Amino acid sequence: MKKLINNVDDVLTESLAGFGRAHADLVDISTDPKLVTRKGGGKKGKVALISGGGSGHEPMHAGFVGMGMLDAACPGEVFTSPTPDQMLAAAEAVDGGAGILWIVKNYAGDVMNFEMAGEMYDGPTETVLTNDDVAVESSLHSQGRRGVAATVIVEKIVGAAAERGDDLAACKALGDRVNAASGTMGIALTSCTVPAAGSPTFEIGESEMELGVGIHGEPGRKRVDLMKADEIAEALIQAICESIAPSGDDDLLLLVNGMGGTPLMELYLLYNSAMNVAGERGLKIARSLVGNYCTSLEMAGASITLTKLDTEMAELWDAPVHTAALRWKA
Amino acid sequence: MKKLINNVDDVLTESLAGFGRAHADLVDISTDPKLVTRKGGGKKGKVALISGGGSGHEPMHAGFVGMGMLDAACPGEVFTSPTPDQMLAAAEAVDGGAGILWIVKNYAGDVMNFEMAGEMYDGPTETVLTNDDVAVESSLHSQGRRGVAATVIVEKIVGAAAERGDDLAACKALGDRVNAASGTMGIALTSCTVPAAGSPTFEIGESEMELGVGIHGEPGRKRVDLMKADEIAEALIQAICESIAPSGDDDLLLLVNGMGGTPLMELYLLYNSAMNVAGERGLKIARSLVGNYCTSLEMAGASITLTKLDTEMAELWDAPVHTAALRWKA
Amino acid sequence: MDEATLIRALVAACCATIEEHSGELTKLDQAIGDGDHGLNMSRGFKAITAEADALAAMSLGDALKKAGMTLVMKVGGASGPLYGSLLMDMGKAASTAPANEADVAQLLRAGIDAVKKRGKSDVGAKTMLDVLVPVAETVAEGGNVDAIRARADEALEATRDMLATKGRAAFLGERSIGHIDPGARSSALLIHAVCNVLEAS
Amino acid sequence: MDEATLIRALVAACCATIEEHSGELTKLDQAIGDGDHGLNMSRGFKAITAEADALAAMSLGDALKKAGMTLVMKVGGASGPLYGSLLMDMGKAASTAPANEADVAQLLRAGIDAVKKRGKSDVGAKTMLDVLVPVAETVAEGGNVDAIRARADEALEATRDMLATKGRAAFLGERSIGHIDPGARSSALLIHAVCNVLEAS
Ligand SMILES: Nc1ncnc2c1ncn2[C@@H]1O[C@H](COP(=O)(O)OP(=O)(O)O)[C@@H](O)[C@H]1O
Ligand SMILES: Nc1ncnc2c1ncn2[C@@H]1O[C@H](COP(=O)(O)OP(=O)(O)O)[C@@H](O)[C@H]1O
Ligand SMILES: [Mg+2]
Ligand SMILES: [Mg+2]
Ligand SMILES: [Mg+2]
Ligand SMILES: [Mg+2]
Repeated sequence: MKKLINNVDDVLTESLAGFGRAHADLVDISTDPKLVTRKGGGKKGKVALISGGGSGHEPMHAGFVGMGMLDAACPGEVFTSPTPDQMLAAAEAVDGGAGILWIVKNYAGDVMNFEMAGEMYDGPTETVLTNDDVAVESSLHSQGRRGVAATVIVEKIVGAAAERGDDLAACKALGDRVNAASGTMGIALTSCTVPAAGSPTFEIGESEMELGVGIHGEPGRKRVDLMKADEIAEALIQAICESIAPSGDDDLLLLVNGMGGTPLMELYLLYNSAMNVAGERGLKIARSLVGNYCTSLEMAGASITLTKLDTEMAELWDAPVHTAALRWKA
Repeated sequence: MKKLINNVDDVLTESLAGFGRAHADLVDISTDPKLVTRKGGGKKGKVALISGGGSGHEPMHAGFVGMGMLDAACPGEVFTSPTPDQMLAAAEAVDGGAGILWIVKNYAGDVMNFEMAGEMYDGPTETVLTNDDVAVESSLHSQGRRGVAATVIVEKIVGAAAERGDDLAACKALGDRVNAASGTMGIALTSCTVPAAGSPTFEIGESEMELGVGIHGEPGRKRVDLMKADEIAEALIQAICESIAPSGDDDLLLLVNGMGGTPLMELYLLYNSAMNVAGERGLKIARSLVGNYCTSLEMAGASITLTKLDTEMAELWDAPVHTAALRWKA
Repeated sequence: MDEATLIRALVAACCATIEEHSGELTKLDQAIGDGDHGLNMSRGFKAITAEADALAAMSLGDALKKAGMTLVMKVGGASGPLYGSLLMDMGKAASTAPANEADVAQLLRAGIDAVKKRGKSDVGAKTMLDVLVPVAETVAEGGNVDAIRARADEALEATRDMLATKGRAAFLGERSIGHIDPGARSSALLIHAVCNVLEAS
Repeated sequence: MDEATLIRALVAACCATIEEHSGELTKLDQAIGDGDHGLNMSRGFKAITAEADALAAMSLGDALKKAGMTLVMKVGGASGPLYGSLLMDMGKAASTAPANEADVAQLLRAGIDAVKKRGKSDVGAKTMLDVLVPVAETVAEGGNVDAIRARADEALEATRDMLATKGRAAFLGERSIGHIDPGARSSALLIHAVCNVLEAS
């Protein structure tokens, strides 16, 4: 295992400390329990947005704490849901009196831990559960679909709504709407290695790729021969369209997201392929984002997300944001 | 070779096209000759900053075209200097009548091609040659040191100076000053693969790393056993300090730069190590930047850069910038 | 064995087996999950070890509740809330120390109900429940420690051919078949450890 | 062979040898450079092939100048400006077609001077000059094609033990020793190709 680390046990603490020091103007951090909160704490009268999940998906979520997005992020161990004590401490730190909105990716562990935190927290809370990954048919099992890259879009759009003063119910409803309007599917060319595990999560041949991979290196739809970028874009967009069924009139947000080990050059190339596929299908790409936002450690690969934006969602997407990983008009 | 591409021959064109489409609000692109220019072309009366170099270092340089930074970027083939026709076309597209400043990394190919372009261009031009890589002792050979990640800092600071109206001589002098105040050294954990070559540029064992690697996978100081992040930070900062000799009074800019295949989690961890080392040495880190800015395709690894900022440089660093890869206060 | 000695022995045995098999649990979880089950369990049981003195000073019921809360707060993932709920609700049901097999069976049932509720799941989904539920049956039937251990092993092995419909393994669909479930394995390990302690006492 | 036929033959032979050895040049450049020399040369000579008709319609001098400019504009890297300057300045020196060995030697010298100037380098730095300069000497001494080819091969082999002080290989310091220089190899290939054409004509 080749990583820029000291000891396997300290990866998370040291990385978090580095994040806190690099962005001391934006966030405060705590290492016990592990927590990233917006500088200055809760904003009075504003719904507080708290997300979290296993680490290894950076910049998600800590990179999205700041003006116009999250109020706090709870980083779990690598690929492991955080614990309720983190969520409770986050809630106490950023509660502005208008309620807490948990933004949770749909994994059994995350759901249960946030659920326990919600039960323990003394104050109004709501949860937006993201489940945008169209790779796994929900009919196959009762766990439902996984939450992946569209979580970033939910956090941005709902973050802007909270910032302008929307109440808890409105934020929750908007988050559900954005999630329902989104579909994502990803592929992996290589595996990732959980530091503490020390060996790759899965084996994959030199001419294979995993179609529909999860953001923890979980298998997806199937193991296939390496595909060209154009074919990948076609396969992913096809699967997404089957789920969210966009029409030619919809304003779409296209996110081409890197898994961590794929360089920008390839992401822009895949974005170009995706734009071509969108064009052929008569889809209207109104907003775009290309980069590493919801990653899987050093895995090589990418995902494509499409979100059908209504006018309000588009406005909120465009609204100012100032976080470590997403910043505009501020 | 596992990459998100279609055909090896089209990598550059398609990636460039994707970049242009994703950032159509910021840049115009041309594919023959290959060129990225600031939206709207040259700004009358402003010194035009043009950089360029081999591709594979994204976001450098195209990602830095925009307000407060570059006016144009000339992307060469992967790891190959661009050609004079690109530079001439760039100059024609963005010349605002106040002269052209070429920002060139010190590689024989880049130097010669920009030199030929300068000789052919009909108008005042100056060149800032960056050579911040302290890995290779310049005494060993007459090529001088390589230009690496500090190029980003030169482009940002001189970009802000040009934006506020500094003339060609002032921009050139400032660029030289920033370069002289900077030192960088990097390490690699894995090799990169040039798409057209199809196989890794160098072989490296499971427990080895390359200390002082170049951004084209060129060897550096020596092949050593894998080091811990703390040891890496110490070794790199030691080498940089030997070159730029910062005092405890200097305001330093610390850039922890990823080589492309290393996830953000590790970069922040290395940043934390670097901050600890800086602290032990009594160095004052006044500004920080952590991320993938000057990469080497999908190579795993990182570099550390320190720049001694004077008051003017710090102000210009903080000035608004709006490019694809660096954006603040705009 | 008095209650304090028993609690100490249980803590020691459970923590030891988790520590010893942590690599194996991680490997199992790499095959059909995300490769952290060994680390999760080890983190949780190390935290329990750290509070062994405090636990030994409590009643069995309070010790179970406290240990459960520790798992909830330290483990994360799916196994944290699930094992945490198991112990916490066992503790709640153990207001008095269990006197016989029927008491133990009732405890276990209470804990298992909490797991089912928290995990919105039941037997047949290829999870820890596929070991815990059969074992509780054997306990209720008055089976001795040998019978309990045998039932746990059998039940564990039976998860191999199941299709996962809960937890991360569910995302694999058909591909989850052919591997035993990591949580079922950790449950079997814990049951063995508990049986060994009871046998020695 | 008239001038047009000669130009066509030279273009064909040079392009063919570069195409054939492009993989080898890349491998050599991977060892002590950045692994693109084969691609760079191949890109440049493909562009020259594409304009073979136009070149054949020109005088040798103009054809050299045009081919040189094509290399400058298409190759990039270090080899583009260097081979480009070599050909352009050979072309400038060839206002009239070379009549004898002395003319050819003088052409070569002009081109080599341009390379030295552009590259701020000279023999001994482990570059293409370490083949071009000795070859020019043999030409000036009136050596026949066999002698020229032999000298090129010898000179190429001699770059193996040199310490690079120019170009990317210079960054390797001592580690550049033990590998022949990619640019020296491409120069040797081109010289062989030219010799083969002259021999056949
Ligand atoms: N809904 C559920 N009900 C019961 N057990 C579950 C459920 N989801 C997961 N499990 C159990 O948890 C185990 C995985 O735990 P662990 O790997 O620690 O957490 P995670 O799946 O979050 O990474 C599975 O092997 C399974 O036995
Ligand atoms: N300053 C120089 N003078 C002469 N030849 C040089 C010089 N720099 C490089 N070369 C030649 O160029 C070759 C490398 O060319 P190439 O790989 O195409 O360009 P780059 O080094 O930019 O990648 C070297 O092997 C060497 O022969
Ligand atoms: Mg997990
Ligand atoms: Mg090159
Ligand atoms: Mg797991
Ligand atoms: Mg080269």
